[in-house]
Amino acid sequence: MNTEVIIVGGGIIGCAAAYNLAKNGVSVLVLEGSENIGNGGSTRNGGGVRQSGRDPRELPLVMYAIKNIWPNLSDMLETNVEYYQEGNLRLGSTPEHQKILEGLTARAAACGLDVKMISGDEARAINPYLSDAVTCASWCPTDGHANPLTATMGYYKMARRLGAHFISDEKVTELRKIKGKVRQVITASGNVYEADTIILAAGYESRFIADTVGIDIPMQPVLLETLVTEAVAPMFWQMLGTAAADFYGHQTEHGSFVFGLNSGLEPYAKPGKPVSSSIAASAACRGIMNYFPSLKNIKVVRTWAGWMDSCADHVPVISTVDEVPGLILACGFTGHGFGIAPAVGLVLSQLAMGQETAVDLSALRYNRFN
Amino acid sequence: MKRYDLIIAGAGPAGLSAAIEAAKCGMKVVVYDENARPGGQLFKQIHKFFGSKEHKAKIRGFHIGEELLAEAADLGVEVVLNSVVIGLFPEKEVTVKIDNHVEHVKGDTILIATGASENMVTFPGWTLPGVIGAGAAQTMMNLHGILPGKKVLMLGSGNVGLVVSFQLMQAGCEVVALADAAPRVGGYGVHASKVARCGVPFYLSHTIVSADGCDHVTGVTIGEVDKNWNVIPGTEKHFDVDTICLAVGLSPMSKLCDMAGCEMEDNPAKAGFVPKVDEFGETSIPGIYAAGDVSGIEEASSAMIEGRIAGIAAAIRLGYISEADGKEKIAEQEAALNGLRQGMFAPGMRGKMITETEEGVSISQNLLKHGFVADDEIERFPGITHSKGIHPVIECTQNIPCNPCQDACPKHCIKIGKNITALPAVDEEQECIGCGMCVASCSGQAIFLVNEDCGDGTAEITLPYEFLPLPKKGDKGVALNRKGEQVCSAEVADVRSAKAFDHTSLLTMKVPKEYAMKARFFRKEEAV
Amino acid sequence: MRINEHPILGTYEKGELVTFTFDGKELEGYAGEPIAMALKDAGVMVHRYTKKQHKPRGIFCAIGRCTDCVMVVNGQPNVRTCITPLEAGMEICTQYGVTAKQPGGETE
Amino acid sequence: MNDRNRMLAPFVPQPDDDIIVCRCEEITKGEIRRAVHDGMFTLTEIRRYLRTGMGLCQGQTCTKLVKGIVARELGVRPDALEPATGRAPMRPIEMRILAQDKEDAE
Repeated sequence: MNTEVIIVGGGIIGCAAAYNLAKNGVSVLVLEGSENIGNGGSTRNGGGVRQSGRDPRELPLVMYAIKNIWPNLSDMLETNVEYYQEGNLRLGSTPEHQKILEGLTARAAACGLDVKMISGDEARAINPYLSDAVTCASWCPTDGHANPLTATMGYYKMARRLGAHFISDEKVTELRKIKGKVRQVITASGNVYEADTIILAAGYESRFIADTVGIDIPMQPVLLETLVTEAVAPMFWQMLGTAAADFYGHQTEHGSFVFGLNSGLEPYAKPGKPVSSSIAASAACRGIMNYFPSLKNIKVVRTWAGWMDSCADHVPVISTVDEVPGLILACGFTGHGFGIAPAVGLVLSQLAMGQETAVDLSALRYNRFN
Repeated sequence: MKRYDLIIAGAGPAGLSAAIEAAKCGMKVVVYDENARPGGQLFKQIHKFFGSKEHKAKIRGFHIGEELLAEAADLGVEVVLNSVVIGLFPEKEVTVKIDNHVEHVKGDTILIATGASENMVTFPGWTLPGVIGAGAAQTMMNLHGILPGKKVLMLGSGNVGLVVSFQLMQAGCEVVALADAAPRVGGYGVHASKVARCGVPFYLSHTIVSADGCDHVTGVTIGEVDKNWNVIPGTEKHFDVDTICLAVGLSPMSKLCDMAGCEMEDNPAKAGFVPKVDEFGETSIPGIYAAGDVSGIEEASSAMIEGRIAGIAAAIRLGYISEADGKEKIAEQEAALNGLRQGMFAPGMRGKMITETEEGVSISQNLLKHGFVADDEIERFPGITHSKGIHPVIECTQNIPCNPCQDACPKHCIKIGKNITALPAVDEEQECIGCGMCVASCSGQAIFLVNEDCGDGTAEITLPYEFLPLPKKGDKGVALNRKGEQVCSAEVADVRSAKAFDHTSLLTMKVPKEYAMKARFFRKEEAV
Repeated sequence: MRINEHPILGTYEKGELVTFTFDGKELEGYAGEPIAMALKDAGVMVHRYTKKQHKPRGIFCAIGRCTDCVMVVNGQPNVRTCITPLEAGMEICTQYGVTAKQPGGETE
Repeated sequence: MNDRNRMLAPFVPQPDDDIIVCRCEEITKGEIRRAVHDGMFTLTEIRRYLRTGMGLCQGQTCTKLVKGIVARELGVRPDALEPATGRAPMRPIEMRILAQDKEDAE
């Protein structure tokens, strides 16, 4: 099979890139190693579309996405991605938290972001369900959240409709250079696919695939855990986070709450199939109830876990590779790939088409670790 | 963290049986169950079970549950009710919700015995209040004493549909019809017959077209289906009902196995998504076992034996019993299990069309199509004889693993032999004393005592009777035939109840003698 | 309707007779029995109306699995009435979507 | 390998497309069939796209029904489709209870 672009990895990054390429009439093939499209972090995250708290190097991507893509994404994908731009509250209850939040706020404001420190009372004015434990918060009114499941599947649906070819259960094991240019993609089932350009967006697996053409991206798998509750009547629409980073999340349009968890033990999870820990949800519930006592009777219906590709410096690699012409890397998203995915999909298509990218990607080059 | 030798999820027949065997070997065992009462579905089973003595045959399901529970308690098994196993994590860590907190416990071995959940079918109106699962009907009437409805249509002719139809009538509901899309009755013929003779019409090859009603069910329309399961226009029939009961099969409730990481398979022979287990019930994860319906839908009797085997296997694993002794015990259980897995309804026979019994007698086609054996078919079965005077008439026409009638007769009139699935035969050489033990012992209510000619132009028929109000001697009414049609007038000649009969009364009715082999049920009728 | 005497089970063990309210109406039931049973005895068929299509739902599985019978109990939505024991003085309300408020009145 | 662009029989509306299949989330048969034609070839994808089996009961009733519909639409046997992974908690559980998980909770 011969196409112009092969995308390795059918997560939201791969699907969004495929969508943008297909829309421009580029023939594209997406190879997904697992059975399901969007099987990794794409569908296992808290759904944040945040600018606040982001590393300045990836901030331009999310600002671009929030300004130009997220507001129209539901129409574009003919899928309700449940995007709500109702602000982000990052909560704190101790002087240490205040210090952390002030640092984050100062750095983001320096990048031109509309974010500020507010008092506990101001936070409670924005979200009346907050407890008195909250003494400080950072507030970014242009942040928001969306539904990672429908956004991922929506990109997939529209890319497919526009002619992008998808094959799942087709695990890529090797890339091969032909006459100095990466050209072939070889899979575990023995199939060989060829393309002019290959985008590697396979999460942590990307590390082993890139290795076959002599490239290493320093990242490691870290477990991500999430819980979701029953649906209740709408309470608030802000995205939430904490200075201690013990939980983050929001109430969805459906009425359920989605919270990302952090028990601190995630980096030590055993390799293999991602498995929820027996204590993370309980720990998160204590943290959530401390700030939101009125959620104490809400029922948790499901927890799930996934691997994220945690990069050495916590921002992704989105880059062409000088010494491997034809290869484009898109990995190491470190658990914050969702909010920037629409912009990443766009710039990846631009890289593949040899166009100037909508956002400057020089800080996300692959060779920054050298 | 608290640690047990064996943690069992589910205090049903499999879980309790495993607990008993493990505890007998000296293991420290805890059983968690989310219900307020232990026993799983056994506590809703008020009918007598099939099998032989070692399978607890002719004992009612809920009594079996009580016996298992008492035995487990005597052996020091900790049974924790109202406790929900919410997760099974690596290192055999279990999280359990108990009261208002969550406990973390570990087991050196784990048994998952979470049972099954009911399948459902869709049709217009299937979400209306009044459309319920057959299990829901059982829960309401047999656990809580609440009538599920006044007029009920049952969908499903498997054993659950048949047994629950009978239970609905025992509780005081009217079962207006029993429908099934399949062309043949799926459950035991004897269960079908006891429902049919009460006057419930069977509609095979029929499915529900719609449930009618605005806020709740007020009626149901069924229709005949063609080979492609499409309703044939013009065959629709309407019934005024307030309840539609769905009994369309069970699926293993195996989520916990899947979460634990056990290797799973979708196995139609086991009725769904089940963990792969070896002959001891051990899953792909060493030390994690599964037994009962969770590893493949079968009868409660089989679940109990599977549980015992898993319990013994866990004891071998942890060195509480030597491998040699344990294997010997397991071999005994396997023999008992093989006994149950025989006959026309054995797991391996699913979907097979059977035309003859093991004895070479043609199967009653009327039984499969209409739920009762036709008059011209009944004579060919070995349980039917025409001796002078009182004698048993055994209308047991399919090979099922059950033999209490053979043991019940003090005069050895009834012969099944070593092969537990053989059709019972009446030995005319032996004299029947009319004690009725066979009638009360038959879990299928398929045995009658008949005196075909009392000398005065009448015949006397003694039948099992499990309804209230219990008719009294001298009550006049009508006799119903196997189809449930009124065939003649009848008078109650005797009603016997005894502890040994276990709530099955023996009702003797007098009918004109030409109805001796036709009349099979009595209904008291108010004089018109 | 209750079964007073059952041919096999005899009579049923019940807790104390208590009163509770259903949508403000006072009803009686036995303490400890599932809320759904007391409601069924009182002839209540509809436990809730669904969120999208506003369709009625009631008891379906009766063992806490299907969650169709959920209602607002003492202010808490989504309570599985088929497995939640009845207590004296409970306030039980028909659930509309996920609240006890009927749609059409004030907006949610 | 599972080619997502293989030809399916064309989508033909059926008279019972408006029947509810997932009772909790009120997802209809027609929506499920449409989703298959939109590329959702696995039960997990259907779930993520439509929310089938993601309501309060977590798919206890509809899993088998959805499986049957998707299998028919794809022209495969139902047992060829993997069900969604079992996840804790097995039953809905209040945050305040889940939060009480210390060994000395009492």
